Amino acid sequence: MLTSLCWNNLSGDGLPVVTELLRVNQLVCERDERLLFKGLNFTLNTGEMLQVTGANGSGKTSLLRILATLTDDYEGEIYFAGQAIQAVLIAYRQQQLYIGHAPGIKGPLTPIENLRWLQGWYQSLSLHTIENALAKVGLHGYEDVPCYSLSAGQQRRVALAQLYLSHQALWILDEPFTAIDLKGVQHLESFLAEQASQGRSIILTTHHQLNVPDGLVKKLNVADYGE
Amino acid sequence: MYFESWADFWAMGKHGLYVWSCYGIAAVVMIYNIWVPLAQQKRFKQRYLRQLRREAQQQ
Amino acid sequence: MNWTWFHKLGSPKWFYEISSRWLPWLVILSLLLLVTGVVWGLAFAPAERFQGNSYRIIYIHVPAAFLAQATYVFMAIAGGVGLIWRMKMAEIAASCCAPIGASFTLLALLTGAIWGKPTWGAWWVWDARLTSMLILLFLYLGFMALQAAIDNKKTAARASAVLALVGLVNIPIIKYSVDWWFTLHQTASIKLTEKPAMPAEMYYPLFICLAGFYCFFAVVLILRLRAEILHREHKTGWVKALMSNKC
Amino acid sequence: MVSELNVPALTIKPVAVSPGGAAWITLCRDLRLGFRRQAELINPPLFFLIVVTLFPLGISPDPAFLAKLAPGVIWIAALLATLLAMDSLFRGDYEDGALDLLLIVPQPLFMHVLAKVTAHWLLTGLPLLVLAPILALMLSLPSQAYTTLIASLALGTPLLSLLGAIGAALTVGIRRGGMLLSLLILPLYIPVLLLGTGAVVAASEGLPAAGQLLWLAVLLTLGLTLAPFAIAAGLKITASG
Repeated sequence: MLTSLCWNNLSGDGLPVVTELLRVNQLVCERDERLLFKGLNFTLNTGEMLQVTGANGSGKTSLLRILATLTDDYEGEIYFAGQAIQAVLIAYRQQQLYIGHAPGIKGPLTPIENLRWLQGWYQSLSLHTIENALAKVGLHGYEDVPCYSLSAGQQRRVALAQLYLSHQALWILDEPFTAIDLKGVQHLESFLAEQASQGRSIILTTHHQLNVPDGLVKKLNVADYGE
Repeated sequence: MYFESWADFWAMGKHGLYVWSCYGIAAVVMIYNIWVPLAQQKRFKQRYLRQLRREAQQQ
Repeated sequence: MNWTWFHKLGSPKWFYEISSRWLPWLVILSLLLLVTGVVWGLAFAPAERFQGNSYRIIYIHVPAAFLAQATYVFMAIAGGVGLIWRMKMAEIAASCCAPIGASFTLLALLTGAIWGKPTWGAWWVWDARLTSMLILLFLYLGFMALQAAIDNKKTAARASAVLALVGLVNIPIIKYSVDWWFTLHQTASIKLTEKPAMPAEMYYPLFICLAGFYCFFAVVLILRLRAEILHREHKTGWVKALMSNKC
Repeated sequence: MVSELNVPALTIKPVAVSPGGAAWITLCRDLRLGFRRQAELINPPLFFLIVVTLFPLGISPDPAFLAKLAPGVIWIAALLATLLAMDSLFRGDYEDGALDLLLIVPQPLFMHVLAKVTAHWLLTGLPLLVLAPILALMLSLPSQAYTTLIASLALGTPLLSLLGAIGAALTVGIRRGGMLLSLLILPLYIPVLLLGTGAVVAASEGLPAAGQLLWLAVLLTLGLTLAPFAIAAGLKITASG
């Protein structure tokens, strides 16, 4: 159901093969008459991690919201696999997973119900796959507990459990490590590195130093493109 | 002129109060509509001049 | 079809220059039309058989009512253009229209009510036209309230544009349902003085007043747009240049 | 198949659920969410009941007088109950970030918005329908008008929810947007109120009420087709604000 999408080289089974996933050039973003950044360019290939850094309020979240097509209040072009993003918006949205500051976890619902909704429009999930994804984020035994009785860290882990379920090619994670304990952070970092090596591209914002094989990570400081 | 005398004109045949109050309100609304943008522009110019003067002092 | 004039229309600088040339002529024209229309209507038009001289309020009430509705339609279209083509000028025009439209709706309401006293004997009568005018006033107030409630100027303009378009779709529905409701509950006293057929010499001043009101609207809108442009574009070079040589 | 950049190429598998399926998921989630918060479910019908009982106390318990008043009172109470419940439609999702996720799903937003409004109507509009005959009894509405009352509410309350959702989408980003929501949306409720009360008044006088009901059905279909676009536009504008 890839609408209006022609790829450069097709793999054996007719599925598109892509190396350069995302290209952004001359991106300009203004927030309430305050220029956040202008002339921002970067390209993101498959199997790469992009760490977006910058002081608070320098526009990191705005950049991620633009990349997640949450807002079209910007100038500049964004290309997904060589196509202008507006032309292939549906295909792009199928291939992106966005976890924002507020993870979108509903208190009264249990983790399973939350995940069934969060991943519901990408794929139909069997109970088993959800349960072992929750186990991987260390929430074994909390499957049927309503989320308002979980701690903030646990609620964020429920959102991060989507990473173990998702087939999307591009992950956009806004401060994924907040409220996660040290062991959880290391576990998540190794998982992200392993996924990146298998060809997934990840854009994330975090303040601490990622200990990941450095060949994988590209850094982008938003403040460099500011006023 | 439809009315014989000025007095007749003001009285408007016992409807004078209604007619003139309407025209009075109309005049007030029109003048208000003209006055607001002009006042806005004047206020903005003063603010801009002060800003200019402040910048001039800083240099 | 080259769209250059359309995009030129969108640039505030171009609009400011053009308006400073056209404004004086427009002011003279609207003054001329208004004075002739009012004087003709008040002093020279014949009195009406049933209502006597109180019908002369029509020369204010009807143009104000027409203008109120026309301004809402203009506002919704300007908002729509601003929303779809992201044109800054259209957004500014829509936000400047609202107060003008609201003031004319209020004028139409007040003059309608005052006119009702001698003809229907009560200050406020739930007449179909007056009721629709009252609802139009609520639509304007809703538009302005939404515009004021959202801090980010761009979002405020786009959100209120959506509201104006929704309101535009609803105006005919409101008008017909109020008319239908009014004919259902029509009291005897109002039926008697349905719109009287007006002889020609009463119509001429009405058209002149109407034209005068439209020109007046154009003048006031341009004045507001100029003030708003200077306010929003004060960072740009041309405003700075304009300001420094003006004072 | 590694390309010259020796970067592992990724085969992109198209993956998405059909719009109908996704809308069904949102509908089920909202219904489950609603039933989990039992306490909030009772508010609209309770408000509806209390407002209607105020009128006989405030004006006069005389049945003949109340019968004339009943259609208007019931309809205005239903309108206010829907308006009060409207603020919770998007606010919960807006605060915990679920609204942002809803805006970037591959399926058209039209379906999700329709699913959310339907779920909200089932939770707040339907109870008013169930409660209306009891209140008609209290206000001594003539018995031949009951079916028309139910029919007019059945057609009217979804329309009220759709129109209210437009206001909710526009004001969800504003902190105390509840009061502003009613100012924006009440003018749009007036035709629905006129037609609804008109139908019930005609029925209670024994006149045929089919005309008003058909007009309500016309407005409902208009609402069902056009309102979700306005709601989706409002949500997108709020998110990009």
